Amino acid sequence: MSVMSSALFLAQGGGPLAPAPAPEFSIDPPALTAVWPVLIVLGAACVGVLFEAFLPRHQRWPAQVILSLLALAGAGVALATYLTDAPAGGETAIFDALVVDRPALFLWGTLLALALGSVLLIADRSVEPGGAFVATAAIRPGTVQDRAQVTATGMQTEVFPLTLFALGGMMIFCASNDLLTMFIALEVLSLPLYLMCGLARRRRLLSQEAAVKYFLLGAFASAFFLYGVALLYGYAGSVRLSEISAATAGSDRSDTLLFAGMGLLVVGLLFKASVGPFHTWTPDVYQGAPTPITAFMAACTKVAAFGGILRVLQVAFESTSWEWRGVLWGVAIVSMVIGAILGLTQTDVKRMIAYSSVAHAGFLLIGAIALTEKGLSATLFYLLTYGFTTLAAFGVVSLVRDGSGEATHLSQWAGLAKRSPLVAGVFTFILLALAGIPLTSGFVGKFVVFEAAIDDGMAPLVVVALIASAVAAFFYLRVIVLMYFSEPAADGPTVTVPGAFTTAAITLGVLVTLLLGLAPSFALDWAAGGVFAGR
Amino acid sequence: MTTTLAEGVVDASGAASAAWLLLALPALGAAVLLIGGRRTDKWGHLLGSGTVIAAFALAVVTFFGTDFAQQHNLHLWDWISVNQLVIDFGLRIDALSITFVLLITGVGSLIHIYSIGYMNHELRDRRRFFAYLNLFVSAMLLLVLGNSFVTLYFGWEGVGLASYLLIGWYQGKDFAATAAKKAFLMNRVGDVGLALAIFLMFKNFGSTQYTEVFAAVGDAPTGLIVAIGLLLLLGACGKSGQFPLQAWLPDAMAGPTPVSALIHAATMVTAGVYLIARSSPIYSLPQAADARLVVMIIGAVTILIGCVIGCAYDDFKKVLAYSTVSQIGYMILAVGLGPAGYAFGILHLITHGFFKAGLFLGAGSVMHAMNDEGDIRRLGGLWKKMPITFWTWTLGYLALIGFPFLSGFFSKDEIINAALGQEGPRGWIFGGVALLGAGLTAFYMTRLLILVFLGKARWTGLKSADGKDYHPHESPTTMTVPMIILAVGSVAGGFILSMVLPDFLVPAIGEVQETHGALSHTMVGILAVAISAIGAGIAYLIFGRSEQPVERPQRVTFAVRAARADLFGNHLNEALFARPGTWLTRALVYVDNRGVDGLVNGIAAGLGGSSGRLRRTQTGFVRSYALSMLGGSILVVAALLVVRFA
Amino acid sequence: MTSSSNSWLLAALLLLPLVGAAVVTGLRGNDRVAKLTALGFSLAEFALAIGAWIAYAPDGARIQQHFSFDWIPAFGVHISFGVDGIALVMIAVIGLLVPLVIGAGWAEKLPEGRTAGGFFALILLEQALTVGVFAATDVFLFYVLFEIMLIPMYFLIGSYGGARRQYAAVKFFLYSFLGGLIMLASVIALYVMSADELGGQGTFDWATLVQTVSDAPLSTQIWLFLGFFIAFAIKAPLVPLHTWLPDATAEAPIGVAVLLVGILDKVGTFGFLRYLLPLFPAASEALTPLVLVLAVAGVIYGSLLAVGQSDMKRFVAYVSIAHFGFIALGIFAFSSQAMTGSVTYMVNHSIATGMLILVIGMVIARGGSSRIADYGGMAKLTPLLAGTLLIAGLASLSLPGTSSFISEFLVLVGSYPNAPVYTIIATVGMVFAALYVLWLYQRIMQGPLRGAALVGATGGAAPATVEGGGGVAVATEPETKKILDLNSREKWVLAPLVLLIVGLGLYPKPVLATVQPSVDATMCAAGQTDPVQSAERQLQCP
Amino acid sequence: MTPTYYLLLSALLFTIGAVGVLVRRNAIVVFMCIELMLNAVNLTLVTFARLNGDLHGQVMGFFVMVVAAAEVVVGLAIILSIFRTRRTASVDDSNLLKY
Repeated sequence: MSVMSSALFLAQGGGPLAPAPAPEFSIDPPALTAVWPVLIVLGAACVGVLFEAFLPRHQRWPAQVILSLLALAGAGVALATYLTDAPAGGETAIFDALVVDRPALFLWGTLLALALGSVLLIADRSVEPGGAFVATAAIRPGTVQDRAQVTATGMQTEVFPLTLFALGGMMIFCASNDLLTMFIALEVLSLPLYLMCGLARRRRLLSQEAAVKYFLLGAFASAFFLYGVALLYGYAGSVRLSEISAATAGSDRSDTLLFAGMGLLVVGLLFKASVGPFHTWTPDVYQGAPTPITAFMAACTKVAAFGGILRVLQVAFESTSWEWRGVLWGVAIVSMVIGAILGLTQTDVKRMIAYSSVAHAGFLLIGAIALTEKGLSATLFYLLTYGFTTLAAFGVVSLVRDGSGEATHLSQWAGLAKRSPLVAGVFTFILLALAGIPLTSGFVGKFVVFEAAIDDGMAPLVVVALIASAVAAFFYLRVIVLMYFSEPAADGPTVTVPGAFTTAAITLGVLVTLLLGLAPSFALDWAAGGVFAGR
Repeated sequence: MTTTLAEGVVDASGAASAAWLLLALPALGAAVLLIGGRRTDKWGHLLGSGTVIAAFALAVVTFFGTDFAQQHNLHLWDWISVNQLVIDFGLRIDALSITFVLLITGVGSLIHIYSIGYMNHELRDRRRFFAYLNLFVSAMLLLVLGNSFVTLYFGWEGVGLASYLLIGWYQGKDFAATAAKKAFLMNRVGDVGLALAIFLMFKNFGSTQYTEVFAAVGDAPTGLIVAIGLLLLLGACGKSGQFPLQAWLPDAMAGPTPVSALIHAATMVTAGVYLIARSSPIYSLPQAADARLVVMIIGAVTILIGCVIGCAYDDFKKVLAYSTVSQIGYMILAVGLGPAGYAFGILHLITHGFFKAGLFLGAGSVMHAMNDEGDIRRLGGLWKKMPITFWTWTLGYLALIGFPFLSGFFSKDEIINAALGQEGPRGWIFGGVALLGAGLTAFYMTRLLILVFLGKARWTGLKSADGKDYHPHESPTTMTVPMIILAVGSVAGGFILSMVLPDFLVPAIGEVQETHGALSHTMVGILAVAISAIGAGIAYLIFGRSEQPVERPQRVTFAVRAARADLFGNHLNEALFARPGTWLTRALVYVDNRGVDGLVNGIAAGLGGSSGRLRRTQTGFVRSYALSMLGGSILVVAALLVVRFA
Repeated sequence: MTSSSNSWLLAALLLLPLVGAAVVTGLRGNDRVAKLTALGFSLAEFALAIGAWIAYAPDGARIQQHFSFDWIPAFGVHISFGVDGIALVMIAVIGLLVPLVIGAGWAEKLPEGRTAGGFFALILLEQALTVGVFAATDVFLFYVLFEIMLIPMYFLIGSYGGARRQYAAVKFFLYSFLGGLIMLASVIALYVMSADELGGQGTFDWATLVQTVSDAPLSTQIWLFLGFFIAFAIKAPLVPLHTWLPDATAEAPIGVAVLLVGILDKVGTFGFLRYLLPLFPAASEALTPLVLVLAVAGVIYGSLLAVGQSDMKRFVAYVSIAHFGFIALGIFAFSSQAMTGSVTYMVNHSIATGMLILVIGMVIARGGSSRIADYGGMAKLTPLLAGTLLIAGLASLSLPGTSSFISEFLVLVGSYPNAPVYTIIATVGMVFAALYVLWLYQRIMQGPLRGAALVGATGGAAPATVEGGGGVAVATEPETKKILDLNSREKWVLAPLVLLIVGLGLYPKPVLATVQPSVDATMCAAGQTDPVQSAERQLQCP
Repeated sequence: MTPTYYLLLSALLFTIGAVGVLVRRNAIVVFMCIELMLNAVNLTLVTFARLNGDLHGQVMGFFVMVVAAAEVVVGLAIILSIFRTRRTASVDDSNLLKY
């Protein structure tokens, strides 16, 4: 037993334990220009917590909104300023924990813009009086207080700093230079999300259930991720991505460590990216969470998770791609098929978009495993397009309401075009973009990803993806059919005229979707600005 | 781009260069009448007749003003031109075509005039009738005047259309509509043959113009020539109602009688004969011997079929129709004989055009007088009521059965003689069939004469289908004059034409090859007349001496029943094509809905079904989600390790 | 931005219907004004199309009136339009049909809550997109328009169609979309190959692609060919990928059915000519038997099913399927005659079948039913309508003297030398064509007056009088519904079509001369020569 | 005494934790199982640190502990809110969201 397991883990070198050398310990003044955007976001989050502590209740909402928007704008400005003279090959920052290279900057920019849209949705108080969030999270659902809070105007304004914390975690996540940072970032982005999922003003049972499920499964996945990190540490002697990469070229440890570690690590990442078969939480959580949070999760978490996947695969594991690529082919196929097929019979708009996101995760994974510059830039571009489209989609979903809140059951959407042609038109456009119809960003995104994949010799996978797209197109069409070709139900939902915030968020999403469909060149150029440092 | 002309073909000049007017006049008439609509009701019939008469006049002028020792080519415009394929819209004016032109416009004029009277109780629609007739004349002229197989095909289908429109004239009646459709369809079957022949010509000779094809066929292989010959024959069978495509022609009698006279007796149905005569450079080739034999067989079989069925029918026009079938059989037999028979085929075609048109017009006159009654058992004794009709009809009858020195005598006689002149047993077989046919023809025609015009008037006391009494009367002048003219032609035409026509046609279809059978020409003549006399005599013995019942006798021999049932031809068509076709169509509709589309919908349903089942795996239990994650992780890790270490 | 002479014409052709669509959308409030505006725009578009035809020099460059500017430089994508003879005649046909469709849809009863403005705006939008599809000279742009043009059509069927419109619209969309996506794989692969070939930056420019990728190895070509072929075969449609068409045609409003069958479907066969043959010459030749089998199967299968249909609109769909078999046969028989025949077939089919659908629409407008069994003996009431139905039918069965004859004859005569067996089978299809046309005509127009659509409920199909011995029991006289013959608007819609059917049947040269140089060029690009040719009358390669 | 035993032990602990997540109904226990998994990883990390002869693994262990603590805070809050609503902490009772 011992011999065998020893062979299993330490095949190439089970020598006596070496004494640990004294680590070098010196602190250089950290180079912070590159990471100002992250610092601004996290700093603002901390300030937001202080606001909660010290501001009177009625001032919190305006203060938090202004703070969040300022933080995002400031981070954007910092990012833009840094971009003008950023080194082409990227640089590391904060004791080499972060690496700020072109893909990271692109992802940050994407995250900030998507977060801006999400914050606008979160801040909206016109669609649901008082906002989509519970007045006091501690109130038990179904009680008198709960019924009272439904009509109250106050909301749990901690949502704003939580959002900023999650955003900061996401930014760190996709710029991590080592796996430990990545793990910490993963938790920083996840923990606020767990909480925010449970904060819906209406249907609180569902909301809390979503939170519990997301939390338990997220923690479960974190454990896998972490175990993967540990095994890789054992394999490479380091958790730095570049050193793992170097170790794959010539480590004396067993490859079992490498592949088991990698597998567990990737599972953790795929979970966050809601790639099938690790997607099971997605529909439940998307459906249960408050819609602005769902938008935030669907857009930003996807970006961050794929940012991490791209970095890990391209930087750490490129040289072993022959061994793992086939496995991820399979995962991509499973994800596309699950997303496309299960989406067909969904009756809830949010669940349907959740399955759509599972299918899209499969498409993204195709780009991510094309380990070329094209694959990288294509996946980055796809993330940009998908984020904005899905943001707008959930924005629109939040508008269609009846007496008990959002009317997310598809049957309630029948004949919507008659009640509100504009909303139906916008949603149709978004659905067409999700389906990948030309002249929308969704098409260009698919096109560049598939182009990269074919260029990298993955034509069969692309064909599967195309067929899955066709199948998935059915459930988008089904909604269009309902909205346009069906007679409206007598007691159907009304479409709320949104206030400035939601309007701005939806407009942002739709405009970007249209712009990237018509004239994608500039964004394609940004996405192709450079490769990961350390490749 | 024009096509090159062969030897003996010159560009048309003089009167021949105006030949396009021949087509254009009736076409214009048709166009004016169809587009003008009700506005032309008052004078439509006059315009319709006028254009055809003008065309006839022009044909006469052309006939006398042109040197028919040569063939004249009139290029009108480039029709279809794609690289190697160059098809003129052009006419060929030569002895053969001008002969047909004279027949078509001549008989056509008479029948137009006749129709003015015949259609006078359908004033509202009369101009449309004339439009269709004009359309027919125009198409028929294109058929015979076209200078390529494609222009011929144009006219060929054009007359098919006119025939369809006119057979289906009484479109409120289902049987008329069905008969029209049947005619068009069976013609189309023949047209497929013609079309395929054209494709073969283009493939092998690079052209479809007569001049180029005929210049190139000389050294073509036997297989090719036989194939072309048989395919052309298929076309001819369709148009001319030859076996096995004869069934449509009797049904076509559903149309008004002038139509039957013009289209289904005198002109259109003889187009098959024209086609084979026109293609004589192909059929005359030694390689084409087998094809000619098949032509002869078809002709001979058709003669017998037509005669046998003709003996059993009680419908005036249908008897005449089967008579037409069998007479065209003679013509086909004649042209199948090759150079020995082309000219006699044409000769019989012309004389037949006269007397059969006359017979039909007579039939029309009778039916016009008898409330459209066509059942000969309900007629009888009409000779007193309609003397002109009776006498003109009788002259036509005599001409048809080959009464000495009337037109049928000359033409049919020549065919029988040429058939007997074939080598060996062929001569006896085909000659014998032709002789037998002559006897049968005399039999059924005599039966017709007796039942319709002679004997007792069986119609007194009966009522017609629309519940009226019969008041037979002689027809108006517009109807009798054409009948008289045609009767004169039937009497005199044969003698004159047999003198001049064969020589006249030489530049177009070549010298007549003399044949010398076992019997001398005179002997053949006597024999034929004798057999006809026997046939007529038998008919008199059976029908002339006893009273015929008004109701059709049902207790008859199998032979009669078979003949009444078209020798089961329709049953055969029904069993072989119509019913299996219906089944096939129904089966295919089922297959398309349930099979092909079912597969498509099945895939969709399958996806939907699997979706419905798979979503049940999303149980809502967090622990089962965790299980699926764990399972997925184990699979991923295991797969990675397997790939690495396997 | 580059352009050749007269490119403004093409640009105007593309933009005018778009502007029209926008204007008409704005005028939705007033149906009458919207209709007139739409008609005006469509007529102007037609005039422009005629102008473009006049400006086109058949013997000039392959692609004329060309203009191009960058769209997505990263992928070498251009917005690049130009016409050759084939595209030009199709654009002209679109220009012809749209005013007629608008005229025919003038009195269309739209579903409740839909405006004529919206309807016509969508039609104009569809027109702009289809013009773009035919004129695109960039493969990416072609693909984009190929997919985009589904969307207005989807709404036209889904919003304005019959009872099962939802099903039909979704089926139409998914079928075409699936085909398009499969084509996308090939489009991308073309780009990747061109990038390899050209060293780095690939291209989507059609002409450049033809030069760079057409010598790819056969196995590669076959895969790429299939990608394009499936998309085009669905669009065309070839059996067995046809089942969307009967549903779509049956459910679409009449005018939309005309556009669907007359124009949209032609994109498939146009794609055969423009993309399959020049880009994949070796695969085209290798897979010819496959295509020919499908083509001929389509001819026979479509014809037989047309015979078996009980619904007029589905009938037209199956007729079209048979006709598309002929077109495909002509294209893949590889002779300039057959190919020219196929191109003219595309034109003439649009005219003839377009007319057939319009006339059937007029029948349905009167009887209120598309079931054939609801009619009978209608010619008695509406002789002119019957006449036009017959003319349209005769054109569908390719009677000589109609324009369709020219094309069908060319297809068959040209296909025979290379594909005799297929041609013979297809020629037999001529008989079936006669059967389905005449039988339809007989059932609707001929025989005694009958059918629920024409005769009132009192008498029904029962005979008017029942003879019973001496006493005649008179059943209630069946009340013939008030059914009028063609009105002047309908005459104006049909007259140009009749004129063209006969005119082009007698003098097809304008069309033949326009398309033939482009066909010759396609033959040459496909590496084919005519099977029948002589020194002085042969295919001229540029 | 080789590090292999530590690794096997940690793998065993991790597995026990994972199985616990699958089989236990009480949310708190499920959560504790996840904590067990994290701590199993910690053991692995420390073992490898020992094996590699550096401190990285041990430092990482501290990080993990901190993170786990944070997770506990959030997790217990969520579970508590559920418990207050439903009077039960059984995860199987939370299945309104499904299919």
